[in-house]
Parts: sequence; C-alpha cells; structure tokens
Amino acid sequence: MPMDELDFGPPDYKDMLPDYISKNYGKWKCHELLEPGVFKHVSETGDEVYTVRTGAPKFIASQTVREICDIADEYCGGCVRFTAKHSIEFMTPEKDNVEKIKEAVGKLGLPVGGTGNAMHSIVTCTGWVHCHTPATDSPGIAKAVYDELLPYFQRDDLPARVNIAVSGCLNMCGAVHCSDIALLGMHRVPPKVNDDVVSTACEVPSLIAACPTYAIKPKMLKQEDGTMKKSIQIDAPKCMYCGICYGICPGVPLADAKNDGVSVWVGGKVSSTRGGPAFSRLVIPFLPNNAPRWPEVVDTVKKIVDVWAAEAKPDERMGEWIERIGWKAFFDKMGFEFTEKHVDDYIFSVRDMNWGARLKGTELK
Amino acid sequence: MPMDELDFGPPDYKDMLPDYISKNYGKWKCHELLEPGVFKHVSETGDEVYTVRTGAPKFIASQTVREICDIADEYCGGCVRFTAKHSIEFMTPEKDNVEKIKEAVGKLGLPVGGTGNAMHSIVTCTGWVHCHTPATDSPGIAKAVYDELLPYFQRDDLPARVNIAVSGCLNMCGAVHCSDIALLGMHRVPPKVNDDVVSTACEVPSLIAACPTYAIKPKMLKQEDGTMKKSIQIDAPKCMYCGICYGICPGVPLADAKNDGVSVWVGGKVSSTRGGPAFSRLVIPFLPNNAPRWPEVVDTVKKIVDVWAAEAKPDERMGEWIERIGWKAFFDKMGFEFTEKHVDDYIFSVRDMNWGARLKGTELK
Amino acid sequence: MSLREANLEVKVVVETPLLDENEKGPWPSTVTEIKKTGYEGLLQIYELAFKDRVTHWAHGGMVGYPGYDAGVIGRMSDRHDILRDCHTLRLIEPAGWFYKTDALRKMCDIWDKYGSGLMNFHGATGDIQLIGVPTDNIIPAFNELAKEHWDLGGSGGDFRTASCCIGPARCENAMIDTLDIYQTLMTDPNNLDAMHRPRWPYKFKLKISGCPTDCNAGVARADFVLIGIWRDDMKVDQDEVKKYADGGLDIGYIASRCPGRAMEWDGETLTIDNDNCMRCMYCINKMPKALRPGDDRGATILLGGRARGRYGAFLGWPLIPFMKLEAPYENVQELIDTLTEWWDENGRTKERMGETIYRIGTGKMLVETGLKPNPTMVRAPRNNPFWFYLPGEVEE
Amino acid sequence: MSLREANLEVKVVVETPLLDENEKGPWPSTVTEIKKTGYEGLLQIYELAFKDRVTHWAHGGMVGYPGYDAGVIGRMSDRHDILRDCHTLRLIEPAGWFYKTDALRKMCDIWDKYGSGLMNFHGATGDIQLIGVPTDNIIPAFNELAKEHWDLGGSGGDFRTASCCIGPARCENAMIDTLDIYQTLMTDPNNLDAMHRPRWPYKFKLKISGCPTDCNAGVARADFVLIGIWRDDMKVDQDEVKKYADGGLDIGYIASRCPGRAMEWDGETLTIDNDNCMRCMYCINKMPKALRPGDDRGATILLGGRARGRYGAFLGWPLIPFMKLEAPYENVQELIDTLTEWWDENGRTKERMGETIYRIGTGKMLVETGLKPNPTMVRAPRNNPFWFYLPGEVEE
Ligand code: SRM
Ligand code: SRM
Ligand code: SRM
Ligand code: SRM
Ligand code: SF4
Ligand code: SF4
Ligand code: SF4
Ligand code: SF4
Ligand code: SF4
Ligand code: SF4
Ligand code: SF4
Ligand code: SF4
Repeated sequence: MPMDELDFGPPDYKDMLPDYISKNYGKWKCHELLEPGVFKHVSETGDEVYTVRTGAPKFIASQTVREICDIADEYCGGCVRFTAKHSIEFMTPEKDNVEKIKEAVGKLGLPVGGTGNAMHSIVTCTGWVHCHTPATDSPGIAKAVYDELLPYFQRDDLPARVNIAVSGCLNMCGAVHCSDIALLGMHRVPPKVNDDVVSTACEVPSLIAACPTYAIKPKMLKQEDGTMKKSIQIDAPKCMYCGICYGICPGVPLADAKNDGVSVWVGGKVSSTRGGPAFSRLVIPFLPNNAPRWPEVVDTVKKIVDVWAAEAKPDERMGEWIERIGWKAFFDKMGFEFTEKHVDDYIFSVRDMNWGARLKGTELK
Repeated sequence: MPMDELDFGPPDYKDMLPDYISKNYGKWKCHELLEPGVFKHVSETGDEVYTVRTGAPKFIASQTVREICDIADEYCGGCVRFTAKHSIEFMTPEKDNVEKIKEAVGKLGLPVGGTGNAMHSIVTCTGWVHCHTPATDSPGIAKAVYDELLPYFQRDDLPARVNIAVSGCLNMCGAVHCSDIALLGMHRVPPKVNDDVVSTACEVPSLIAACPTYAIKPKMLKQEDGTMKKSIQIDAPKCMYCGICYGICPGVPLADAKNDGVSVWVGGKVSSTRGGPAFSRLVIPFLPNNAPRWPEVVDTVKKIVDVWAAEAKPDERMGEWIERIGWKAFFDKMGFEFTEKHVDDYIFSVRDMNWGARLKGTELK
Repeated sequence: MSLREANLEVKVVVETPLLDENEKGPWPSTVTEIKKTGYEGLLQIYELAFKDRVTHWAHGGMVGYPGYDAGVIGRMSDRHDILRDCHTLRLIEPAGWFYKTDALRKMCDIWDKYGSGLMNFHGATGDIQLIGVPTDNIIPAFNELAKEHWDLGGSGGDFRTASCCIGPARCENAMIDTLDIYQTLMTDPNNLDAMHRPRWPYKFKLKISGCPTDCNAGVARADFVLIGIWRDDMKVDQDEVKKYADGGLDIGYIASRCPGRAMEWDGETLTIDNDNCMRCMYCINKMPKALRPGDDRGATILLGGRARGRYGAFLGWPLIPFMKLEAPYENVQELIDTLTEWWDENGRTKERMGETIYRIGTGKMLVETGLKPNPTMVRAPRNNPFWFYLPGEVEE
Repeated sequence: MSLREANLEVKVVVETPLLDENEKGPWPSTVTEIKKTGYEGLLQIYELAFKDRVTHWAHGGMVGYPGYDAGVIGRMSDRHDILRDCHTLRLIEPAGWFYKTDALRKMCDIWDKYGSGLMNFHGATGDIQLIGVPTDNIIPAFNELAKEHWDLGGSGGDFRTASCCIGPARCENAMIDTLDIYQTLMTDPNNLDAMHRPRWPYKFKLKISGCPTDCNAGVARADFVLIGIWRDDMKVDQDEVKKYADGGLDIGYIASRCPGRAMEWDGETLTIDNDNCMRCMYCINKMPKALRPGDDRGATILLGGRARGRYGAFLGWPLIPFMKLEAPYENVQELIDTLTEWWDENGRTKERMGETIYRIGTGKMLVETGLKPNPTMVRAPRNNPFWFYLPGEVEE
C-alpha cells in the first residue's frame, strides 16, 4: 500500500450501527433485565431494543464467526456486537426474536447469560495458546472454571456481579488486578540465563536497568578465541520472578514445569460505584499447574463464589463483603492459610498495614 | 554514684498515688464532665473523685511548681498529676474542694479547661527556647494561639475535641503529624555548608548516607598546606530541607531568618475511635515567622476552628468533617489556595491519589 | 487455495489427548475452535504445552508491514519442526465493537486466505486479534484488509488502540458521546502516526467510558481515561422511585450504602444532597427508571492507570474534574498532546506515564505542563513535609 | 548559695521587648516562668532568637553522667559571651505522671541548687525535662536527684523512657494495668541498661494505653505500643442506654457512625453485633454509664509507629491482635527482646524499627523472628505479585 494511504484508522462506527440503534442513538431512557442474558432498552422515541448476550470461547474460528453472522443476519438487522468483556450481543427491535435468537445461539453452543448479578464473561489472555511468557494457560483455566460455574453465568440473583479474570503471567494482560476473583500465573524461580542468546540478542545495559530489584549484574565471559563476551548474571535471592527482563530479552526465560503455577486473588473492583475501584488481594500464593483441568483452581474459585453468594448482602461485591466481615473471617471461612507472603513488603506496603487498634470481634477470638 | 546503684528506674507509682486513688485503683465505674475542666469519676466502691484540669506554660519555674504543690497539699491530699498532653490535674475526693481549687489555680494564672469537646492543651516542643534545629519558635506560637483561643479551652460544646500541636522543625517532637491542627516550622533553603566544621566534627560517609534524597556528595578541598580536607557539597535542587543531615552534623545548619516559617496542617487524629488514626494534611505550606505574635498563624488557626465549629456535625473531628464535605469545599470555605505543593510526590504518594471518578458535586462546580 | 483450505486439507490427525480433556464440558472451547480451523501446528504446540506444562512459544523477531512499525506481534515457536512463525495482526476495532455482518464476513474470507482463520474478538485492549499468520503473508493479508478499511492497531511504545463503552448507542447513562470521541481520536492523523510508528517511552492507553460505572474498566487499564459525568443536580422522578419501593426495592438500604451519605429516604420521598453526591452511579444503576444524571454534562479526565508495572499497579486519578466536550474534542486532543510531549521528554524506557509522573512528582509535572493543581486529584493533601522550592520562590 | 539564688541575685535587668510582647495575654507564659527563675542568659538568647528569627542554640557536645551514656541532652549556644552551656537532664517520670508533692518539692530544691530552676512537665516523650544545667553541675545534680530516686531517662539510640495513660488509676476504660506494666518494664535491669547505654540503631519508644482510645497517642509516637482490649462481648446496660436516650442523646446517629456497622438502635434497645464491633470505643465513650468492655481482657500489640523519619510518618499496626497479660508481663518482655534483637542486627544507623521492617519486609521479619503472620496486621493482603521463595520452598 502506498504510504499516503496508510493511517486511516477504524471504519466509521456510523456504518456499523443498525437502524434501530442509529435512530435512538443518545436517546435511551431506561433498561430492564428481562431474564438472565436478556435486556430490554427503551428509547425516548418509544422504540425498544432487546439484547441477548452470550458467552464465547477466547478464540473463535472464522467458521464460527460466519455462523454468528448468520444469526445476526436473520434476527438482528445484520449487526452483531461484542462487549467490553468479549461477550457477544445479539440485538433486535422485535421482542419475538428473543426466543429465536436464544435457540439459534444455543445450537451454536453459545451460553446465554452473563448479565446483572451473575458471573460475567471471564477476561483472559492468550496463555499457552500463543504467548511466550506465561506461567500457566489462561484460556485453559478459564474454560475449566466456566464449565464448573456455568450455572452462575446463567442466573442473575447473586448478591452482585462477579468478575473473574485470568492472566498467564505478571504482565496482567487480562487486567486481573481489579477483579472480584483473579487467577494469575506465577513463576517461582529466577530466569535461567542463556549466555549465547543474551550476548547476541540483548542489550545488556537495558536489561540491567529493567530489573526492579536490581538483581541483574553484568558478567564477562572469556570465549575460546580469547575475546570477551558480555552477558549477565542474576542474584537469585533478589529476584522476584517478575519476568520484566524476559519481556525485553529472550535469553532469560523463566518457564519452569515444576515450579510454575497459579495464584488466586479476590476482592477487586473497577467501577467508581459506592467505595470505588479496588485492587484484588492475594489469597492463595500458589496452586499447581494441573493441566488439563486445573481442579485445585476450579475448586477454589467455586468455593469462594459459593460462600460469598451464601453470605453477602445485596450489592456487596466480593471485596465489599470481605471488607464488612474482615479478612480474618474470610480466611477462616474459606479455610485458606494466611502466610507471611500475604503481607505486602513492596514499595507502598506501609499504607496497607492496619494502622491503629481497630480489630473486629472475630479477629480477637 | 557507684555503678551498681545506677539503673534503678522510676520511683514506685504506688508511692505516688493518693489514698483516694489507691483505694479505687482498677475499680472505676464511670465518669461525667461536670463543667469545662471538671470531671467526676465514680468508683464501684461508691467513692467519687473530682478532677480540676488546667493548662500550663510549656516551661515552669521551680517557684511555680512549689505553688502548685501548695494547692495540691491543701486540697488534693498532697498529690498532683500531669496529663499525657501536659495539662495539670488537681484531684480531690471532696466535691466542695472543686470551687476552692478553681479559685486557687486562678490566682496562679492557670486556666481551667481543656476537657471534652474543647480545645485541649497544645503539645509543643522547645523551639527557640532551647533547641538547635528549629525553623520557628513553637512555645512562642503556642502562647499566641492559646491567648486567642482561650475561650475554646474553656468550653466543651465544640463538635468534638480539637488537638493542636506545634513543632519547631521536621523532627516533629510535638508529634504533630496526627493532630487536628498542626503547626510545623519549615526551612526552605538547603543547609549552608561550613567546611571547617564538617571536616573536623563530622563523619562524612554517615552524613552522605543520612540524606534521604541523595543530595549530599563528598567534596575534597585543597588546603593551604597542600593537604586535602574532606567535606561535602549539597546538590541544591535535590535538597528538601529536611534537616536530617544537621541532626548529625553541626556543619550544615539550615536556619535562615528570611526563609524559615510555619506550615499548617489539619485533619489528623490519634485515637482508634470511628475511622481510626489519620495523618494531618498540608493546607498552608508557608506563613512568615512573624515573631513575637505570629498574627498570620494565629488568624489561620482561629479561622479553621471557627468554620469547623460552625459547620461540623456532632463528634466530627476536624478530619472527619473535611472527609464529609471534601477537601475542595474545605479549601474554598477557608479561602486557602491549593497548589502543586499540596499534591504528595514522596514515596507513598500514589496511594493518596484519588483513584476513580468519584467526585462530589461541589468538586465539579 | 486459501491457507485455511490448505490447512483443512491436511486433515487433523494429530493426537491431542490433553486438549481433548480441556475441550470437554458445556462452555464453548478454544480447542474446538482451533480444530475447526484445521490449524494443526498450533494444536500440536498447544498440546505440547499441556504436556510439558511450559509454553512452547518464543520471541517472534521483527516482523511488520512496511511503513508501519506496530500492529503485528511477532511470534515463533521453539519447535520449528512443528510450526515456525505464527504472528498476530492487531486490527483497530470499530467504536463500541459494533459490526455489520458483511464487514465481518469479508474479514473472515481474507483471514482464511492468508492466515489461520483463528480470531479473537477482542483482545483485552480492545483490538481485533487475528492469530497465526506466517511472515510471508503479512503484506498480502494487510493489503486486502486495508482495502476493506481495517487498519492495524497499536503495539510497542506507542499510542495504543483506544476503546469505548457502548455509551449513547445503547445506554441511558452515557453522558458523553463515547463512540464519536473514539472515532475522532482514532482517525486523527497525528494519533495514528503515534500509533503506527512507536516513538514513546512505552505504551500509552486511552479508554472512554460514558459514566463513572466505567464499564470499559478505564480506571484500571488505561493511562488516560475520559469518563462522562454531570455537574448539575440529579434528576429524580419521585413517582418512579415510589414504584421501585412498592416493587420491593429496599431504598433505605441503598441509601445506607451511598458513599457520599447523600441519599435520604423517608419512605415516601427520596432526597439527594447534590453537593455531597459523589456521582458514583450506584443509586442510578439501581433505579434507572427513576433517577437520571443532570443535564450539564462533560467528562472527568483520569490519569496514570496501569496494571502491575515496576511499582505495582496504579489506578487512574482525576487530572481534570470536569471538562465540557464538543466535537471535534480539540480540548481533549490538546491535553493528550501536552501530556504525551511531557512524558516523551521525561519518561524512561518502559516507563508508563503514571510511573514517570510518580518518579518525577505530580507537582513538577503540573508546573512543567502548565496544568492546574486541584484538590480533587488527591484523596487528601500531602501528609509529609518533603517538598521543594524553586529558585525565585524563596528570598535570596 | 544555689545556682538559682545566684541567678536571682543578678537581678533581671536585661531588656526583652519582643519576649515581653509574647508574654502578654491571658495564657500563662514561658517567658514569665523564665523570668521567675532569674535565668538571664537564657532570656537573652531567647530574645535574640525573636529578634534575628533564627535559633541561637547549637549542638551541645558530649556531656553526661559517668556510667550513663544517655539522659543528658547537651546544648550550647552560639553566643558564649551570653551563655555557654545549658544542658537538659531527662528524668524518668513516675507511672501515669502522678506526684506526691514532697517528691516534687525535693526535686525543685535540687534543681534550684545545681540547675536553672526551669522545668518541663513533661517532654513529649513523657520524661521530666530539667532545662539548663552547666556542664560542671551535671554530676552533683544527678547525685542528689538519684538519692531521691529520680533516674535519668532515655536519649540517643536506646530504649526510650516509656509512658502510660492514667489507666486503672482513674479511668473506667482501662483494660490493662498500664501503670504496673510501665513500672515493671521500666525497672527491668536489662531495659534500663538498654536505656542508659545506647547501643541500638536508633531510638525505640514504647507506650501503653489502657484502651483503643489511646490517650497516650501510642499509635502515632511509639515503635511498640500496648493497647488494652477485650475479646468477649460488650456489656450493655439497657436501662442506662434508655436514660441517655431520654436525656437527648441521639443514639441512632452514634450507630450511624459506628465503624463496624455493629450497632442497632430501635428506639428501645441497643444491639451490639460483637463479631463486627471493632472495639473502637466510640459508643462506650459516648455512653460510659451504659456500655462497658467485656471481661476477657488483654492487649493488642502495635508495631512500627514513628513521626516523619526518612520515608514520612508510619503509624503502629497490630503485630499481635490479642495477648493475655499478667504480672510480671514476661510475654511482653520476651516480645520486646525478640524484636529489638532482630532490629539491632538488621537496622541501619538512624533507622527506626518500623523503617527496618519496611526496608527488609514484614514477611522476612516474621520468618526470622518466628512470629506468626496474621490477617489483622494488614488492612488487606498484598495487591502486587512481587514476593520471594526461599530455597526449599520450591522444587529443585
Ligand atoms: C455491555 C457493557 C459495556 C460495553 O461497552 O460492552 C456493559 C453494559 C452495562 N453495564 Fe456494565 N457493561 C460492561 C462491562 C462492565 C465492566 C467492565 C469489566 O468488568 O471489566 C464493569 C466494571 C466491573 C467492576 O466494577 O469491576 C461494569 C460495571 C457495571 C456496573 C457496576 C456494578 C457495581 O459493582 O456497582 C453496573 C451497574 C449495575 O450492574 O447495577 C453496570 C451496568 C451496566 C448496564 C446496565 C448499563 C445500561 O444501562 O445499559 C449495561 C448492561 C448491564 C449488564 O451487562 O449486566 N455495569 N460493566 C459491558 C458488558 C461486559 C460483559 O460482557 O459482561
Ligand atoms: C488525662 C488523659 C490521659 C492521661 O493519661 O493523661 C485523658 C483522659 C481521658 N480521655 Fe483522652 N485523655 C488524654 C489524652 C488523650 C489523647 C492524646 C493526645 O491528644 O495526644 C487522645 C487522642 C486524641 C486524638 O484522637 O487525636 C485522647 C482521646 C480521647 C478520646 C477520643 C476522642 C475521639 O475523637 O473519639 C476520648 C473519648 C471522648 O472524648 O469521648 C477520650 C476520653 C478520655 C476520658 C473521658 C476517659 C475517662 O473515662 O476518664 C478521660 C478524660 C477526658 C478528657 O480529658 O476530656 N480521650 N485523649 C489525657 C488528657 C490530655 C489532656 O490534657 O487533654
Ligand atoms: C493480546 C493481549 C491479551 C489478550 O489476549 O487479550 C495481550 C498480549 C500480550 N501482551 Fe499485553 N496484551 C493485551 C492487553 C493487555 C492489557 C489489558 C488492557 O490493555 O486493557 C494489559 C494491562 C493493562 C496495562 O497496560 O496496564 C497488558 C499488559 C501487558 C504488559 C505489561 C505492561 C506494563 O505496562 O507493565 C506487557 C509487557 C510489555 O509490553 O512489555 C504486555 C505484553 C504482551 C505481549 C505482547 C507479550 C510480550 O511481552 O511481548 C502479549 C502477546 C501475546 C501473544 O502473542 O499472544 N502486555 N496487556 C491483549 C492485547 C490485545 C489488544 O490489543 O486488544
Ligand atoms: C524535649 C523534646 C521536646 C519537648 O519539649 O517535649 C524533644 C526534643 C528534642 N528532640 Fe525529639 N523531643 C521530644 C520528643 C519527641 C517526639 C514525641 C514523642 O516521643 O512522643 C518525637 C516524635 C515521635 C517519634 O519519635 O517518632 C521526637 C522526634 C525527634 C526526632 C526525629 C526522630 C525520628 O525518628 O525521625 C529527633 C532527631 C533525632 O533524634 O535524630 C529528635 C531530636 C530531638 C532533639 C534532641 C534535637 C536533636 O536533634 O538533637 C531535641 C532537643 C531539644 C532541646 O534541646 O531542647 N526528636 N521527639 C521531647 C522529649 C522529651 C522527653 O523525653 O519526654
Ligand atoms: S498476561 Fe503474560 S502470558 Fe498472558 S498474554 Fe500477557 S504476556 Fe502473555
Ligand atoms: S525476573 Fe524480574 S526480578 Fe528477576 S531478574 Fe528478571 S527483572 Fe529482575
Ligand atoms: S521539633 Fe525540632 S525544633 Fe522542636 S525540639 Fe524537636 S528537634 Fe527541636
Ligand atoms: S536537609 Fe535533608 S535533603 Fe537537604 S541535604 Fe540535608 S539531609 Fe539531604
Ligand atoms: S460506562 Fe456508563 S455509559 Fe458506558 S455502558 Fe457503562 S453504564 Fe453505560
Ligand atoms: S450517585 Fe452515588 S453518591 Fe450520588 S446519591 Fe447516588 S449512591 Fe449516593
Ligand atoms: S487510653 Fe483508655 S484507659 Fe487510658 S485514659 Fe484513655 S480512655 Fe482511659
Ligand atoms: S466500640 Fe466502636 S465498633 Fe464497637 S459497637 Fe461501639 S462504635 Fe461500633
């Protein structure tokens, strides 16, 4: 393509909107959740639009995309939409189409749900399917969790929504850090230095500067021909396995079959509602990478959701519920062990200490 | 004294307690604030003890101490006590003595009050009276503020208590950092290096290590006799005038007649009640050192207390009130300017940013 | 013959016992989808990862489309005997992720022809991800996609593809035109240049949400966020409130959880203390038929969010509490330019904007950019006595 | 002739126009008190500071009492022509700051004889401060004070003089015997040795408050704090509650501000949800006649508080949520020893305990001291994925 035809950006959204949306653009009055997975939105023009939301696999074959398009052509005026969390939305101005859409997506194997006070779609990164840094397979874990928690996706009577996210490594491409439940792949041993690769493919000074804990030191190697080769060495006790170095240099891989695994975090939230955004907090530092079904991870997630669902008050997201009952009660109820790893010791740690003598009754017993 | 007679510690408190306290030790049932400055404590034994609390000057002449003892001998069974905030307490088991004590302390010039929802005694350090590091005179400021706010010391109908503290420099010997209103002496220019003193009286490596911002660098000076002298230089833009270096080396004084002054902080709290302990927050970075009466400082304190007293709800300490109305409203009401200096940029700063889009109505207007 | 046809011709005979296990169960499976594409090499590499419990992907080398330095994520396996190169094309999504089916179908056809046929709607940043293109096919693939008006998205140290919530297209809460802002920013030639030719210290992400509900998760995932907000009073329809109450909604309970302590419900009337209302959307989301934001609308601009990073995660904080917005949103673009210029000058390699501000100091950033300090930036003013005076601010 | 008599003989003729201004007004004045002592040199130095707007005090050199390396704060002026040395004696206060007058009078006599007669009840740490002793008089002054059982307090890198609230001596809230704990710790020979012979990286402050009201401000000012607390249920006298209500106290409002959302008031009965009660003392302080802590009492141990410092101020956090206490408080002493030993080994010069823990990491401190991690230490568990594994914790 000629240079001056580059840089054109996205197609015009106006060309992508169906009539029933264009006509009511900016005129919406209110909405209602008719049943799990089905919304009705009402416009000031009097128009109504019905939305059927479904889950989706992380990756989709073009074949499936075409089948989705078939449904959209038949019932949705030739338009389909994906949500901010990668669910699929089939919209229609005709109420009668709702059941038909449900039937059609059912045939395609796409579960309807993920709305309101339900488990919403799980955000996940590419993991072992396609990435070079993961400590676990996020799409694989997401699938196993979905299979077990499907009923929660299909109801809307939980205390509040529950957002689950999975990232294969600390880069957190799934943006797990503010999720109700976050599953995060963790390496646990320092990178294995491949001197050949480091010296040929990496810029040693940037590599040294990249390490947040200053664990990387330069190293000179005498080669057979007498010349010197520049590589690095890693001060193991200083390394916290963050993988930032591997992000810029292929010579320091961290993947380790025996020691990689999954950590579990809870209580995060994004929206500015009520108490506002909050981080997910560590509850289990390590669960084994038990592919293909990660039973330990799935059981843990299930347990967390079950106890929360049974005990939280209305509109209490995971973190809000824990804030009310206290972390001690949370660990006790779940049967999780609180270890020294749960106590922050990084830069801002001081601000997470529980200043003052303000202890709940349950914490004193 | 022979070595083996050293290290004996404080006198036994049991010898210091009057009968009416010893008898009821650990048996107190409840108390009541009878009027500003006067408590009644009731014991399970049925005994009652009345306490008259008074303010005091920061330093007391032995002469005055003897006069205080005279009153204590007459009405208090030969016992007097000082509080955690350096007020004086005259106790008596006889209700009739209360008025007599009030009269006697009045003659001594000691104001009765500082109890309950009042301005309590001001904690202050030694300042220009006796310290080598101050940027201002804390006892002098405390006196000026007291004179103006005396009525608040003598009432008990403020929304809550108000604790004022003054420290002459960042060492914060008054522990100002958790006060409703804190007045803190500030230097604003880097230390002036006296090479002679540094090279003779100070350990240069510790001096360099002490600086939190790494502003101190070693410096070698060639002396007339050709030998080298070790001193330091200060990278001015990196210096934040904290005075930590002067604390360990007399060769780097910071005092500066033109640039030293007073900063004002509000909203701190110590007790674990309600929201728990909280830091005082910067509201005015600099007011001039206008000795002998610091009118700008006094006016500022008065204004803060007045607006708070008029607007806070019951049991709303300064910081709790501000939390409810928002800092924007506070700055607006007070007419203080919010500058870039108010935005933290030190280590933990990130955690004080206002995460999310959670803005009060008043903040958007 | 398209690549996909070729792939399908080599019938999937490879054994994937572990992946087959993962495929079981009711949720639609990525494994099934890969199988559908006939992309045997990927299946084998993925199966191998399940077996070995480590990834078999490695860094991908420098690949791209001539004239662009971003938008293609290079990826190679460590088993060249099975599959060598398997790059990703990132395409800028349409605003709000709305698609006409004919556009999607055309994309599928092109992707089948030159790539694996495996797609991801969408990546976590919001782009369309087309996974699995061999090096040689990058140019022809994008040539055809471009004809259909699909441009490459961001990667590397650049202006990343923005994203926006559904906003006015189907949400009554939207207080800014999220789609139109997105479209305007994402078609600005300078922004596109900054996206396609990475020159910044690190990535710069921008997200747009129509209201503080922040369905686009901007606060957690973007360096720069626009969030719709209102300035005047909330609109309350007391009859509708009553209907909710009669329908069993516990309005007293909702009031008890209002973060501004701004709701008063006496069983008959709901009073909103608009000065103390934090615009958090909680009550509005609970009673969409009864409560609506006011009419004086604009955006709050948040700054500095990012996941993990060097210091741990940061969340966005308000740089500008309220800004009126009007197409073509020049004030927003100006702000972006001011900030990215400052960051470009001051940022270190691999340092996100929030981190640069943290390292250098918000105050200094404000002074240097000429932006105004404002109490809403902070939960509370500073608590430590450590700040600086510039020469000229103090007496000689 | 005592020093004070000598001072008074040199009638105060020195002009102090600025101090005189400060002396005016109703509050008792330090200036008046200095005048009363006749300590003319101090007055002049102080007046000079008012005039020049800088202090005229300088470092004081190494002074002390033989056998002690702490308790005397050296102080010299920069105007030796007016007054040269003006040191401070720090005396350990009696528990709870209770004095029999005869003890006080004797102290005054001794101080008049050898020192300035100027005193401070008390310094912010809690010691008695005797201000203004010339170098030569330090030994005779302390010789006589010691005879009256006044020992020197802390200064430098040592175990600082502790302090305690009035506690059981006159407060119904006291859940631990603050005075007795103080007395026990402050007469322990090892603690006194650690106080009088500084050998730690920096100061170590300890405060004792009888309940979470923390009238001794331990949370803000001490490295180690004991705070009385109860474990069982709060005691509620419903009749007395009713009386408060009838007297006009708005109990509903108090309930609305309970941080544990643990109070329920229906206009007749007050219910406390003891599991959620945070033991904050607010309601108890509001209704001392109606509410009382339970009977199963002990202490919460807080760690790490300090003002300003290198990183800004830290406040104390619970190391041990609940500890039963019994004279002679061996469990407390053991804890102090464990912690100070660890700190002594790991701390850098001028690094307070909380700072050492911060730099090295709470987790590491716990592992190395054998103390148990506990969720009450933190507001919430960590939010960043940055932690370490020790060899042996992971597979080879
Ligand atoms: C379609 C979508 C926007 C888009 O542009 O794609 C969307 C749409 C709506 N959101 Fe959302 N939200 C969408 C992602 C989000 C996210 C993003 C995320 O999870 O990363 C959040 C932030 C979650 C968080 O706080 O961690 C989000 C937090 C909310 C909330 C706040 C919930 C709360 O805890 O207070 C509401 C209000 C509510 O549910 O009452 C809400 C409400 C709504 C409403 C009711 C708004 C409206 O009036 O139409 C929409 C349908 C609700 C629903 O899905 O149940 N939406 N919503 C996104 C659907 C994602 C999905 O597939 O499930
Ligand atoms: C005498 C003293 C203890 C001592 O050992 O010396 C003391 C004694 C009492 N305090 Fe205190 N407090 C004393 C310093 C403190 C401090 C320390 C400080 O300010 O540095 C605090 C922490 C202040 C803070 O939070 O910043 C303190 C926070 C309280 C509170 C909590 C107030 C609140 O905001 O919730 C109460 C409860 C109340 O007032 O309702 C309280 C209540 C009491 C009671 C009522 C307790 C009782 O049942 O007897 C005592 C008399 C109250 C009064 O003074 O009005 N006392 N009290 C101290 C008197 C200091 C003075 O001269 O004014
Ligand atoms: C595809 C995608 C995951 C997904 O499947 O959704 C992804 C995939 C990768 N991300 Fe990401 N990131 C993706 C969204 C994110 C997000 C979420 C977001 O943007 O909302 C984040 C966290 C939010 C943030 O930026 O703060 C994220 C934080 C990272 C980081 C850490 C960045 C940082 O500032 O610390 C890296 C490492 C880096 O760039 O150096 C990274 C790096 C990568 C790389 C390129 C691996 C690498 O180190 O080179 C991954 C390529 C995987 C592959 O080849 O399959 N990715 N990455 C997402 C992009 C798709 C898209 O454009 O729509
Ligand atoms: C006398 C007293 C002020 C007063 O008038 O009340 C005082 C006076 C001094 N303090 Fe202090 N501090 C006094 C209580 C405090 C407190 C409050 C407390 O203990 O509750 C603090 C803050 C709390 C804390 O420790 O965190 C305090 C924090 C400091 C610091 C900073 C310590 C730090 O860790 O950052 C220094 C500097 C140092 O020691 O290096 C300091 C240093 C000093 C020196 C010795 C000056 C110096 O740098 O050498 C002052 C001597 C002044 C003089 O000669 O007149 N003083 N100092 C207090 C001690 C009296 C006593 O023993 O009872
Ligand atoms: S989170 Fe890690 S494993 Fe997952 S896509 Fe991002 S870089 Fe790869
Ligand atoms: S993994 Fe992280 S901590 Fe370890 S050497 Fe690499 S950059 Fe440093
Ligand atoms: S705060 Fe500063 S000026 Fe005041 S006594 Fe302490 S060291 Fe001296
Ligand atoms: S005053 Fe503080 S910042 Fe400045 S040189 Fe001294 S120690 Fe460093
Ligand atoms: S962020 Fe607000 S405007 Fe956008 S979809 Fe969510 S609720 Fe609607
Ligand atoms: S929007 Fe939020 S803060 Fe405002 S009244 Fe509703 S719940 Fe309260
Ligand atoms: S801390 Fe508690 S026990 Fe001690 S005086 Fe204050 S209220 Fe009484
Ligand atoms: S002590 Fe505090 S937390 Fe407990 S019930 Fe009373 S007010 Fe609530």
